[in-house]
Amino acid sequence: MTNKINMVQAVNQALINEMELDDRVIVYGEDVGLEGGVFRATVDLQQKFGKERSFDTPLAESAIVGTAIGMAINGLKPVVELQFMGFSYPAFNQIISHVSRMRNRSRGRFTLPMVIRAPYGGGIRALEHHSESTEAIYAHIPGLKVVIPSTPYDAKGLLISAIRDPDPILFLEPKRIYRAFKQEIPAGDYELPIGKAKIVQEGEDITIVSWGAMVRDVQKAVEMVAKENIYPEVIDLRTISPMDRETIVESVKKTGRILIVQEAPKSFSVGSEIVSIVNEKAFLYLEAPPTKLAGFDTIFPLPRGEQYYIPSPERIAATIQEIVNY
Amino acid sequence: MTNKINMVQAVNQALINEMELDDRVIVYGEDVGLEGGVFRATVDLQQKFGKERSFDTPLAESAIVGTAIGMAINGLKPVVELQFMGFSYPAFNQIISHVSRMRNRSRGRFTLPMVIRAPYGGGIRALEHHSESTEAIYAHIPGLKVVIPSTPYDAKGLLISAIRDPDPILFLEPKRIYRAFKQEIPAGDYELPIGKAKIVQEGEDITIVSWGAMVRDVQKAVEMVAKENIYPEVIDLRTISPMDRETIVESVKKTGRILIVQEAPKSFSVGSEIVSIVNEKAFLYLEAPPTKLAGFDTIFPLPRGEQYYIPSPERIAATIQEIVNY
Amino acid sequence: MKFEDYNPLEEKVFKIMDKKGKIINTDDMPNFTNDQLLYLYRTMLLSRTMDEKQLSYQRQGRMLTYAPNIGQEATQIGSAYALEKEDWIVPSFRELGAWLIHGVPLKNIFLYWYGNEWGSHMPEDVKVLPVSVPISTQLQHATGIGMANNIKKENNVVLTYTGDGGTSGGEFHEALNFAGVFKAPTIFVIQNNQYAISVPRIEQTASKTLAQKAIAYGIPGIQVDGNDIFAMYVATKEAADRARRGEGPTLIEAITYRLAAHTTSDDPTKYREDAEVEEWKTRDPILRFKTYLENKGILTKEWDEKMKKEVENEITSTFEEIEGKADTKIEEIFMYHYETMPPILEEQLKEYKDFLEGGKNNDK
Amino acid sequence: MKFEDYNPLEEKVFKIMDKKGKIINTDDMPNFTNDQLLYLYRTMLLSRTMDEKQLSYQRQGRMLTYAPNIGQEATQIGSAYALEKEDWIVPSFRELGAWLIHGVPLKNIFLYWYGNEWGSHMPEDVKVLPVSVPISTQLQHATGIGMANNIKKENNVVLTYTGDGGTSGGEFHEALNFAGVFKAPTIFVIQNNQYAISVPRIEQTASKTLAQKAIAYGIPGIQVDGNDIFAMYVATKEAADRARRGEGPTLIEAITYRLAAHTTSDDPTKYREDAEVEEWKTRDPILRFKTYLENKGILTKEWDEKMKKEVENEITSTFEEIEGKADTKIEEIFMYHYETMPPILEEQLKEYKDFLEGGKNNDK
Ligand SMILES: Cc1ncc(C[n+]2csc(CCOP(=O)(O)OP(=O)(O)O)c2C)c(N)n1
Ligand SMILES: Cc1ncc(C[n+]2csc(CCOP(=O)(O)OP(=O)(O)O)c2C)c(N)n1
Ligand SMILES: [Mg+2]
Ligand SMILES: [Mg+2]
Repeated sequence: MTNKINMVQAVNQALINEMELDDRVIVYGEDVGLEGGVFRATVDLQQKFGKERSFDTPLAESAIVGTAIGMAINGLKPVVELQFMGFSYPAFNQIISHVSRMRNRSRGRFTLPMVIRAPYGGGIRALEHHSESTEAIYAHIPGLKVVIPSTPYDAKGLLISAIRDPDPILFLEPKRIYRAFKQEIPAGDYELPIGKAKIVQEGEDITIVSWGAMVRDVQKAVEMVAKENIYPEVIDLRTISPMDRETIVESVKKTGRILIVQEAPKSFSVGSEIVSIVNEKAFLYLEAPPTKLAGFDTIFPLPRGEQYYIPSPERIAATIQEIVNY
Repeated sequence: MTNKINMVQAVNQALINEMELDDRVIVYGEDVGLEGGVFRATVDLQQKFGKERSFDTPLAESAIVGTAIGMAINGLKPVVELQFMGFSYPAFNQIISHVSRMRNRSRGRFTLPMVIRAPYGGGIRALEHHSESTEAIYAHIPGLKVVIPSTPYDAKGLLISAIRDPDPILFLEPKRIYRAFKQEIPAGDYELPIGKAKIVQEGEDITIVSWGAMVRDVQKAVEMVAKENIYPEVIDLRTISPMDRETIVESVKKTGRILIVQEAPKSFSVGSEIVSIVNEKAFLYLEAPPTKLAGFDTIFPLPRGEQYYIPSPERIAATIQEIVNY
Repeated sequence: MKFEDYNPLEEKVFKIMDKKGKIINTDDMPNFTNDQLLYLYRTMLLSRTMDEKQLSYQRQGRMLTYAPNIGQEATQIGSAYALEKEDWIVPSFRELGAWLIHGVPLKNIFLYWYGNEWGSHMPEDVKVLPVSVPISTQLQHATGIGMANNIKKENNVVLTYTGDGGTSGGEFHEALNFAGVFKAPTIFVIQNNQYAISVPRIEQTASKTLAQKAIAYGIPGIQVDGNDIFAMYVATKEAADRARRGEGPTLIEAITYRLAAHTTSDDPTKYREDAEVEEWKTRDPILRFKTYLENKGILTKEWDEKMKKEVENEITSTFEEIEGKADTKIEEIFMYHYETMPPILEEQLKEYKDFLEGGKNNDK
Repeated sequence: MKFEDYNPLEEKVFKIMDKKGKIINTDDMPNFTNDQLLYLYRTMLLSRTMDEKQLSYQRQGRMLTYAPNIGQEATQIGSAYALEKEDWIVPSFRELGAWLIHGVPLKNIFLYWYGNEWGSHMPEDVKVLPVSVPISTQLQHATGIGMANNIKKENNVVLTYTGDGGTSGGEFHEALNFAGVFKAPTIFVIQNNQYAISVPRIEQTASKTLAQKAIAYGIPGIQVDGNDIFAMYVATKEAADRARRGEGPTLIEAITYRLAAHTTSDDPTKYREDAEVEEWKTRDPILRFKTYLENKGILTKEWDEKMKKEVENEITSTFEEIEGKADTKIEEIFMYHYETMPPILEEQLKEYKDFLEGGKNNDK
C-alpha cells in the first residue's frame, strides 16, 4: 500500500504512531481535540484515543505549556500544539524559565520529555502574527532543542524522534509547505536523528544551509544555477539547536563558500550563528564572505506586501552566483 | 558642586531630570513608588512628583508593559521598570506583539514613546533568574531598540535620550556595576546618541567589542596585554539594536582582528551577529578569525558555580593574545 | 438601571427588548429620537451587508481571510453608541459594528482585510486602535489608556472588547486587575458568542457566567442580552457614566452568538449543530430591532429597501476604490519601524531595489 | 467543615483556635494524638530556628540571599500535614515549613540557599518540586500534575503555594482556570502575608478577599486563619478529600503575616509600621500553638527546651556538612542540560578546562 502524503498528514501519522505505541503520549491545545486542529494535524486523535488523550483547552498558551510541564514531571509525555508560532509568546515565560531549565535546576531529578509543536513561517497570505519565524529566539535558550522539518518524510521521522526524546523540544512546522507537495514515505515507524543536519544534495562550489520551507526554494535555485554549471552542496539543518556544526563545517572546508538562506529577519539570526561557526571552525578555508540571504529586519508584511519578504528562488540563484563569482 | 555618582544614582538622576522637564513622563513598576525600587533606582520620585507620576503596581509584568502601551498612545511617556530581566518574559508577548509593532502596524498613526528599564546580567551571587543576559532575544525583534550603558555617565545620558526618543526602547542596566564605581558626571541635562557605539580606547592591534558590565573587564584585560605591547581598540556598543555597524567595521578594517566579549551564552548571540557583520563588510581585511568570548551555552549557574561563567579579565587577556598571535 | 440588580451569581441577565422586539423593561428603555433609531438600524444593515459582501468577495478570491460579525451587531453597535466622539475604542478583531459607529471609514476596514497596513491608519480624530490579533492583549492597552486619562484628568472613557475565549488568557486577568486597582475608566465588553473557534463556552471555563469573573477584581460585572441593542446601549452608558464619575471599570458580558463561521478558513458544521444555529437565528439582533421599528411605525418598507441599496452601493463603491489598487510599495515595509529609518533598513531596502532593477527577479 | 459555610463574599474566615490558643470551633477540631501534636510543634520549631539560623549565617557572610518564613509556619505546616506521602507539593520559594513536613531533607534546603543546584535534587521518594522563582508560574505545573493524575486515574493530590502578590500574574489565572475546567485535584494555597515585597495587599487587587477570586473559575474559595495550624490542616484536608473524590480544585486564602523581611536584601521599615508588626506578633502561630499545647498539658517546659536544642543541633550539624564544601564543579554546569551532552557543550567545557590548565587564569 502506498503512503503518499503531505506534511500535515505526516505530522498526524507521527502522532498516531506514538499514541498507539505509548499511552503516556497526550496531545492537546486549542481546537486540537474535536476539530482536529486548525490545520488538521491532530485530526482523528480524539476519535481513536478518546478525550482523555487528545483534547481541547481554554485559550491560554501559557497554561498549555505550563500544564505540560506538570504532566511530564508526573510521568506523561505531552505533545502540545500552539496554534501559530506568533501565539507562542504568552508561553514564553514557561518555556524559557521552566521548560528549558527543569533538568538542570534539579540536577536531573525532574526531566521534561515533552514536545511543543507550532506551525511557523510566512507565505500564506495571512493576518498579522501568522507568519512569524522567530526560531533564533528559541535557539538562544540553553536547555531547549529546536527542530524544523522540511519534507513530509522528515516531519514524520523527526516528530517521532522528538516525542521519544527525553528532553523538551520545540517542533516548528513550516506551514507554507504543509500541503505544498506529497511524498511517498514509510507508513510505519521510523526515527530521524535529532541534532543532525542532512546533506540534501552534494556539490562542490558553495555550501547552502537552509531549513524549513526555504529548502525547497533553495532546491529550485540550485536547478537554476545548474544551467551555469554551478553545483552547490545543500544542507538542511533539521535541528536548529543544538546545531550540527560538523556537517556545515566539513562542507565549507570542501566548498570554501557558504550561503545561508532563511526567511527570518537577517540580524541576530540563526544565519548569524552559522556565519560565526564557520569563522570559528573553517576560517582559513573561506574564499568568499559567508553570506546570509534572509527576510528583512522588519515585521513580516501583511499579504499585499508579503511577496517581497521571503527570498525567492531567483534572489537565491542570483546570490549564489555572486558568491561563486566573488 | 561635584556630582560623583554610581550607576543607580545616574539612572535616578536621569529620571528626575526628565520628570522635571516633562510632566508626561510617568514611572512605575513593582516596588517602584514608595520603596523607590529594589535597587533604589526610582528613589525620591514619588516624594518629588507624587503618586500619580511614580507608583507601585500589582505583580504583573505583562500589564506593566501592556498598560504602558496604552499610556503612550494616550499622550504620556511611560518609563516602566521590570524588576529583573529574568522577569521580563511575562511581558514578552506585549513587547514582541505590540511594543515593537504599533508604529508599523498603524503606518505611523500610533507611536510608542516609552522605555522599559530592567537590571540585567550576572555576577551578583543571586538566586536563579536574577542573572540573565538575553539581549540577543530582544535584539532580534524588528521595531524595538535595545540600549545598554556601561558607566554612570552613559547611563544618565543614554536614559535621557531614550526617554526623549519617539520610539520604544528596552533599556538594560548591568546590575553588577550598579554600585561598582563612581564617576564625576554633569549634574545637568545631557543626551547621548541612541544607535551609536563609542570607541572607549583607540588601538591598532585588535578590535574588541563589548557592552554593559563586560566593558570594564575588557579594560582590565587591555591593561594586562599592554605589558605585552598589544594595543586593542575597544568599542562599547551602547546600542545593541539597531547596531552601529559602521564604527565596528571601520575599526576592523584598521586592526584586521576582532574579539567580541559578552556574558550571554555564546550561540545565537549578539556576538554572532557582530561576526556576521564583519564578514559582510570587512571580509578582505580579516587577518584572524573573528572570535567570541562569551558565557557558556548553559543556564547561568547558582552562586557556587557562577565564578566560571562570566569571562574574566584573565581569559579575555589570554584570548586577545591568541588572536593577535594567530 | 443599577448593576447591583443584576448579580451574575444569580444569573440575572439585563434585557430591555424581547426576541420579538417587544419592550419588556420600560423603566430602562432609552429615549432615542426616530433619527437615532434609524441611524442605529442603518449601521446594523451596513455592518451585516459589509460582512456578507466580504464573505462573497473572499469566496470569489477577491479578498483574503475574513472574520465576520454576523449576529453580533447589537452587542457592538449598542455598546459603541454609548460613547462620545472623544472616547476610545480598543478592539479585538471582530468589531465591525463598533468601528462603524465610532467613525472608522469603510475604506480602512476594507484595506485592513485586503491585507494592507494602511487599513490601521485611523483618521486623526478617530480614537480607535488597530485590530489586535493576539487574543486579549489589547485589554491591557485599554486599561493603560484609562490610567492615562486619570493621570491627565481627562474625562473620556475607554471601551474595549474581547471574546469568551479571550477571558482565559492571563492578559485578561492582569488587565482587569490593574483596571480595578487604578480605577481606570475602562469598560470591558466580553462578546460571549458561545465559541472560541471550535471550543464551546462551557469548555472555556468552569465559572457559570463570564460576568462573575468581575468579582475577582472587585469591580461590577453584569450579563446583558447582547442581541438587544437597547440593553447593550443602556448597560454601556451606565458603565461609561460610572467611569466618568471616577468609579472605575465595569465588566459586561454580552450574551450573543456568532451566526457565521469563525473566519473564512473555518467550517462550523464540524463543531456545532444546525439546530443550535437555527435557534439563535430566531434571536437575530437585526430582525428583532427591525420588528420593533416596524411595530412602532418608524421603519417603512420603502425606507428599508432604500437603505439596503444605499449601504450596498457604499460598500461596492468603496471596494472598487481599493481592489487591485492597494498593493504595498516596497518602501512602505521599511519606513514605519522607527521615526527615522536606521542605516540597516536603508541598506536592506536599497539592496532589494538594486536586485529588482538588476532585472534578475520575477518576484513581482 | 463545609466550604459553603465560608463564603468569601461575606468575609467569613475559617478558624478553629483563637489567638490565645483557645479552641473556638470544637466541631471542626481535628483529632490528633499527642505525638502528632508534638511532631507538628517540633516542625514549627525546626522551621523557625532554621530561618533564624540562616538569617544569622547570612549576616555573618556565610550564606547568600535568604527568604525567611517567620510567621507563616502554621499556614505551611498545617496545610502540608494534610497530605499523604504520595501527594505532590509544588512550592513557590518561601515554603520551608511545607518542605520539612513533606520530607525535603534539611541538607537540600541549605544547599539550595547556599547557592548550589543540588539543593533541588529531591530524594526519589519526595514528591516536591524545586523552588520556582518566577512568581505564580508553578501553579500551572501543579495543575498539570493534577491533570495527569486524572488521566492516569491516580488518586493522589497536589498542593501548591503562591503569595498575595502571586495572585496578580496572568499565570495564576490560567492555572486556576485550567484546574477548574479539567477538575484537577489541585489545592491552591495563597499565603496572604499582606505584602509583596513593599506592596501591601490592598494595592495588589481591588477585590475584598483573595479567596473570592475562586468565583472566576467556578471553584470553591475560602479564607482561613493562616496562623491557626488546626484551621489550615482541616481546610486543606477537606480540599484534598474533595480532590480525591473527583470534585476538583480548591482555592484557600491563608491570612497570615510575614514577620521578618522579604529577603535578606530587604528593609521592611521602609514600607510598614512597627505597630503593625507588633500587633501581628501577638498572633504568632507558634506562640499560639504552644499555649494550646501547654494549657492541655501536652507540652512541658523540659520537652520544649530539649526540642529547641535538638533542632538547633540538627541545623548546625547539617550546615557544617555543607559549609565550604559545596562549590560547584565546572562539569556540573554542563552535564544536566540534556540527557546527553551535545558536542557544543563538550567543546565549551573542554575549552574552559584547557584554559584552567593553561594556568593563565586566576578565576578560582
Ligand atoms: C494568543 C492567541 N492564541 C490563539 C489565537 C488564534 N485564535 C484566533 S481567534 C481565536 C478564538 C477566539 O475566541 P473568542 O475570544 O471567543 O473570540 P471570537 O473569535 O469568538 O470572536 C483563536 C484561538 C490568537 N489569535 N491569539
Ligand atoms: C514574575 C516575577 N516578577 C517579579 C519577581 C520579583 N519578586 C520576588 S518575590 C516578589 C514578591 C512576591 O510577593 P508575594 O507573592 O506576596 O509572596 P511573598 O514574597 O510575600 O511570599 C517579587 C516581586 C519575581 N520573582 N517573579
Ligand atoms: Mg467567542
Ligand atoms: Mg506576600
